[in-house]
Amino acid sequence: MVNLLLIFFIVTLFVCATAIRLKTFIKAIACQGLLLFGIFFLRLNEINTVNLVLLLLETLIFKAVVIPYFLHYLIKKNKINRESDPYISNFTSLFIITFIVMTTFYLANTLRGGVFGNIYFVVSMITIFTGLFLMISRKKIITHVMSFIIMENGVVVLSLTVGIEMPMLVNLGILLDIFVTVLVLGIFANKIGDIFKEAEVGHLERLRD
Amino acid sequence: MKNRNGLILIFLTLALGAATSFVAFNALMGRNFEFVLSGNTILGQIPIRIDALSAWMILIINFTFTTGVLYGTGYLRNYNTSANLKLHQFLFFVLHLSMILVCSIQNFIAFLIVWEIMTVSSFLLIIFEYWKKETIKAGLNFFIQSHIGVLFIIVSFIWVMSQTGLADFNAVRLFATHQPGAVAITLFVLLFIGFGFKAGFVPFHTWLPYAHPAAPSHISGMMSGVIIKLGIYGILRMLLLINSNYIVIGEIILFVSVFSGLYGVILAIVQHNLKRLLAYHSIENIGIIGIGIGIGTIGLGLKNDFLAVAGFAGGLLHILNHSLFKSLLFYGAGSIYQQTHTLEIEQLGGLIKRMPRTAVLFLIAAIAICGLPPLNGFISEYLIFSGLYSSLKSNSFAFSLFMLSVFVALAVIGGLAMLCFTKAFGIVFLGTERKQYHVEPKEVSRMMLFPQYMAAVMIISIGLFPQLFLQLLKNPVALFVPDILNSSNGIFSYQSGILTQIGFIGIILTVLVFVVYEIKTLTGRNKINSVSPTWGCGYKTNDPRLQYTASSFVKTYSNLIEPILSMHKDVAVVNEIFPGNKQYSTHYYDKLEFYLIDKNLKWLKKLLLKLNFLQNGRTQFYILYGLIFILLIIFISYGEYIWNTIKGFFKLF
Amino acid sequence: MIGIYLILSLFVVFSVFFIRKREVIYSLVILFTVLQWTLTIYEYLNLNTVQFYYFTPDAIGIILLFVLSVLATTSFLYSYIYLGNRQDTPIAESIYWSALILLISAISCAYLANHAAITWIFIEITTLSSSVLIYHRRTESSLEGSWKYLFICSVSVALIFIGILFLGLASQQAKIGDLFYSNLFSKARSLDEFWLKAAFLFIFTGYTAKAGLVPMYTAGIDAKDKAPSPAAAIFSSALMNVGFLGIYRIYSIAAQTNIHQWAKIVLLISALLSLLISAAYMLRVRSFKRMFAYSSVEHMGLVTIGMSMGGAGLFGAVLHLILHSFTKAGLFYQYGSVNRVIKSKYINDAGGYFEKNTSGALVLLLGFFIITAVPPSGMFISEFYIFRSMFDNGYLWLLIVTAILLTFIVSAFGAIIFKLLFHRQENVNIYEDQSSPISIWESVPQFVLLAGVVYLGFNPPAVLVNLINTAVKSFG
Amino acid sequence: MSFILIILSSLFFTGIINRTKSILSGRKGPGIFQPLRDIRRLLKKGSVYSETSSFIFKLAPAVYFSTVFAAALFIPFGENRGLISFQFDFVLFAYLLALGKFFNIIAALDTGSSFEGMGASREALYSMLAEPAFFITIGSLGLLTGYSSFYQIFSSIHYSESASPAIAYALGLLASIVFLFLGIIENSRVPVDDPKTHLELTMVHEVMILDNSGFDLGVIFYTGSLKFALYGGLIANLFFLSSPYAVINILIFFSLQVLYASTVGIVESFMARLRMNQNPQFILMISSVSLLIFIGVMIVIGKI
Repeated sequence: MVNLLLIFFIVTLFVCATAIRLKTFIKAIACQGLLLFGIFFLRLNEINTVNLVLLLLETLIFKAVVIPYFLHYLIKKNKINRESDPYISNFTSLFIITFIVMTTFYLANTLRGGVFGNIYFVVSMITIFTGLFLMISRKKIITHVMSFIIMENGVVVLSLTVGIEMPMLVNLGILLDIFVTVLVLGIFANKIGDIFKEAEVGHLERLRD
Repeated sequence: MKNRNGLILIFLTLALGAATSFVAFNALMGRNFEFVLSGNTILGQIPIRIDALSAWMILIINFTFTTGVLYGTGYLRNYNTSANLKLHQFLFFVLHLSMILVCSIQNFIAFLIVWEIMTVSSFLLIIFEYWKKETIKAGLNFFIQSHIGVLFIIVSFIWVMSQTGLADFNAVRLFATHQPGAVAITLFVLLFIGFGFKAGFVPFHTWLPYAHPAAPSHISGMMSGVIIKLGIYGILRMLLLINSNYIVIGEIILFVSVFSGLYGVILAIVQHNLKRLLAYHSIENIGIIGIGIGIGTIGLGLKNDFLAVAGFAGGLLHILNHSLFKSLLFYGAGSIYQQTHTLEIEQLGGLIKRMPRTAVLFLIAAIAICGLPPLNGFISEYLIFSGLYSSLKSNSFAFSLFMLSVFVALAVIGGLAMLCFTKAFGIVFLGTERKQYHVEPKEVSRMMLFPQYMAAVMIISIGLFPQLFLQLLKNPVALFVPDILNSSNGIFSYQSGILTQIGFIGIILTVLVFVVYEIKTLTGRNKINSVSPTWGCGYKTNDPRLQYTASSFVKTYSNLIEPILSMHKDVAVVNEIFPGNKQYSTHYYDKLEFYLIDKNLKWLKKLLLKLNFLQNGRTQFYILYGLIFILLIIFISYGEYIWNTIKGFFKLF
Repeated sequence: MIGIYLILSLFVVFSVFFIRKREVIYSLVILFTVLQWTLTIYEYLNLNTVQFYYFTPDAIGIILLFVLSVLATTSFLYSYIYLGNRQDTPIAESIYWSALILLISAISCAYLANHAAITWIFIEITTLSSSVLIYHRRTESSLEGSWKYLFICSVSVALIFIGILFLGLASQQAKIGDLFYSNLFSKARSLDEFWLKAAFLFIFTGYTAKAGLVPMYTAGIDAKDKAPSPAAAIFSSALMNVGFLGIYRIYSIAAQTNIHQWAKIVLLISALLSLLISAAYMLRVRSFKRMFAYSSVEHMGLVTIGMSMGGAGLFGAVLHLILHSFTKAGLFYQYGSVNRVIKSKYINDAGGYFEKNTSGALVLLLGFFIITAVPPSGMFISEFYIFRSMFDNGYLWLLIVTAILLTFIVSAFGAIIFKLLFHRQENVNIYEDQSSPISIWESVPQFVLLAGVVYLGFNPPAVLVNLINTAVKSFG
Repeated sequence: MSFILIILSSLFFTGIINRTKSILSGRKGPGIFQPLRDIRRLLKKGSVYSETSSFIFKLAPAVYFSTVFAAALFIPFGENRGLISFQFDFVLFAYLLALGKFFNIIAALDTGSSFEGMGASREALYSMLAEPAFFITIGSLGLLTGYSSFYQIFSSIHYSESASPAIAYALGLLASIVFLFLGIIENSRVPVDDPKTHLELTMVHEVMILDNSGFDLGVIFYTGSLKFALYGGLIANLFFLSSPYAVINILIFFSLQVLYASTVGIVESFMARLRMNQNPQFILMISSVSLLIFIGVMIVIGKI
């Protein structure tokens, strides 16, 4: 069951890679949030209330609802055109992501077992690298934010492999991280949207040597 | 206001000079001065030792600074930028202090510190006329090059420290004795390069010709007079400490010095700027000093005391002499600059009638620097010659040949120097004026003349009574050749006997000249002496432009040495029937500088500027760098492993 | 004490943010300064005592905290001057102040934290507050700068978090079960090498963003360029020290295990690249603040080399860190007044500062010599130590390369500084009309900082030496 | 002793040269003492000074004369030393002559004429080029004898007793040739320079003294011949026999001086002046000859 969810999770990554319209991107992110919730729910063998609350906050509220909505609002407000025009064509990026997935799985299998065998770990790695890759390959600021969120999701999954026995602190950290980064990133993206009309990174290349 | 500062500075300099000179003189008489500052954890103990060598240097420094401060106060009268002037005077004092400390401190780190303070202060003194672009450029050039030199020194000191764990200079001796010869030589070469940058040995000389013209004249005098000598001091000090493999080391020194001497004078002759010319002459004289030290060292190696004494005595004496006449020459150049606002030899002329005293002083210095009797330059060169000559009697042909070539080289240097200074003095001071001045040049103030007289008196007295000064050199030389102190060893008295005769001849010569001149005037009184224009070989209207110019004076010569120096000619070809105004200009560029520095610098810069794609303002790239770094490290650490797995991957099919 | 400090500083931050009366703000700032100093002294007095469960002030933490407190005080002073010379809205001012105070308190806590995750949280906070500071001017370019800084730092913070997770993994397998530096340090040998490597790699890469090393140094440059000079001073000193501290902690753990050599190589690669890049950009940089920023990169590179060498090198590195913080801060403060004399921030237009403001020019002159480690600069000593450690460890080639690069940097730096000071500028309209002429007193604190550098370099008080030595010893 | 002889011989040296030339060119030339008369007349005359020139110009001839005069004190006479003699005195000898030249040159520049500058530059360059030859020769002679002052060197040259007499004599001959040409160069005679030319552009020494007149000119003329005698003396010293009777040596001395002078005369009447740009090669050639001497000495004292 969990594995199924994880597979779905990876599928969402493919969706992000190929997403032409930002809406799809956002949808994929929201759906990732949902998947994360599910994964958490199934993974956690013992649930104490605090942990549950934290989980709900993290995954359902923030990742599945608030952030997607906020992004959506941003797009609407700044009239960002709907294409996520990448540097690298969607086909290529899809290919690259597939490559990432494959190699990670392969290395995970060939490298020593233990955690590498652990599918969570593999998925998280895939997600993180995909997030980084999307960041590098996309033009728009908003897409940067989105790919950052994807990367964060990867981190969350990773923390699943590690963080279960760890104290609350790690979760707290994740929460703070998401909250802070997303909020502030969003606000700044908004500002940028106000100041530079067409919110592309292309405009943000004045500071250089 | 301005004057008050000047007076304070003079007072301070004199006070410091007097105090240190007292100590130094005692040391020179053989009562060494030593006490140890209990430093701290960082520096370690700081021993302050003033032995005869330091004393000799300190006395020279004090004298030069005394003349320098007097001349400088007169020279800077016309500059009224108060803040700048105050800073200048302050730094002047700092420089004096730091130089004396350089001569006395014997702790590695502390030495480096005072050494660098000296560099910095002299650098700031050089850029006194900061509003000129080239001044700043020259200053930075000086600063950077001395920085590189210091890096060499630092490395060698670190080497010694990490081997012995001591911060005292004596650690070098310890190191040198406990290491194989090759190591000691390497260490010495490192130190030689490091100090050579300051001393201006070729090929570490390229900063001099820029820095000297840029600096105000009294500072140029200081630099050429004493600052570059501290490089020599460092080398001598290290020689004292690394007491092994003297022959090889000596040959190294000798080779470099001969090269510097010839190269310096060869390039000096073709310079058009008076101060630049003098700067190249400093290089030449450093070469001569080096020759002295080199043969001295070889003498130590050969256990040939006569050779050693002649070499070191000549070298050390030449340090003093050069500091005297070179500072005098620079002061003269400064006076010219102050009056005419140019240093281009081609534009000057006939100044002897406008500023006769300066002219005479300059002439004296010029004769001295050519090493002609009866002045001091000859004395030191004579000592070196005698050493060289006696070193000819070695028992290996190669060695004798080498020594003979050095011998000849020294002679040639003398000849070239003569060519150069006949040009410098003749064109600048003699003949008729080559251009109209806005302000009529006149003799400079007494304030500026007095120190020059001081230097001139010293020059003449060394020339006429050399034996006295040789006696002063007994203890410094004894540091290198200890057994000249015991009375049985007669080398020193022997040499001083010869010097007495030389001085005597000098006196005879002067008297003779005087007598002949008097006879002429006496007999000439009852004759008709008329004055008429110069014989132009039938060409009546004589025009200053008809005069022989500096470039034409050295034309034959520069044709001969064309291959050695790279001359840029801007020739205007006459191809019309009625040619208009034409320009023809030549300027010489230092070939070594071009090949050693400019070229390498260029490609190094190119290399570095290849990295400029990095900060391109694209956020994506910035993140990419991180990713690349991570992957790079992973690959470095697991490269082989990953490679195998990939191979395994392909084996599957 | 930490608890009180946190609460009080938060209180100050919020009240400054909401009460927008100048006098209130200033009094609160003074209060905070007192608080900061009391914290410093208190923590020094009980060294190595666990406080508030997560905080344990150790030697290096104390040293850096002291540096921070000094710089915080001066920065407040110059912020006062800086804001006094511009007409900002009260909102903007109060945001500035609160962000600055938040930054400083976050940094102090990050210094003292003994727990990987806690450090990480405070690092996160520093990112936020500094991005706010960068945006203070409200111009497009400042927005761009703060955006980039924020984004890059967030990514790198995420990387740090990944690293921390790996560390946690390792500590689980070693049955340590928590992320206290002290525990990890003591049980370092039992940690699993592979995970430790992974953790080190990610954490190091993440912290380079703060420490200003290759690979993530990029955003920091823009930040220092765009931030107001008093804030930039903090960025290029205390904030970089935070990054250094993070690296130092993880490296000190790694140094106990068999991966020491590997970690050393990683550090050396990064440091060498940093030196290379700073040298390359020094040759073509166009504005002063960016030049200062690149020189910070260079110095962090040197520090990293020293740290990786260990022993005397580490001593030199810590000393160098302190001295560099003071010097660079002084230069940035001085640049604040340069900005008031010369309109343009570009090097090509600059010149003639010596005539316009002599005392400031002297600060720059002295600062140049000190930052390039030419005596009478204390940094000469620290660099000497670092060089010597390189020599002792047999990295002669590294020493040579470093020397060459440093020479390039010195020459470039000198050319620029002397152009600013002395170059006769033809078009005089680049000069501001001196309505409020800069008084000499403004330069005095800078002189004090520089003098401090000289003093600390040549005759460091026993306290400092002992602290550094304990830090070096604890490193093992 | 030798000093007096040199003075004596200097009195008629130029005369002999001119006489030889006139004889060879079939003229009934002036008497040997004609130059002396000229000088005497000149000394009586008043002098004309250029208005551009300064006291340097007036001083120079005196210096020129006195340096050569002082240099003459160094020349030994066979077994008995010169008035002044000490170790390495030849260095001083060479530098004294250089001093004289120095003043000549600046005096020439003092007049501000283009021609004299030209001459000055040539003179300076040539004397510079000539210096190595002198030093190498003396150096190798010193090496041969193992002494280092004119007196000791010359008094201890005994070719017959040396290891290989043949080479030793050859050395003596070579040395004398070198000195001969040095003398020619120093006084700038043919082939380096032609004193009798009438085109200033081709002069070296003569053009330098264009503006000198009266007493100065006389002094300069006399110094010229004194210089010749000087070198003649040096050559003579190479060939003295160690005999109890000084008379023989005196005869040798004079005969050699005459020989020298007439050689110069012969050369002048049978050789054309070299082209200006060939002079440097010619002068350097002498240096290489002197290097031959050095090699020879090395062979004699058996180091090769």
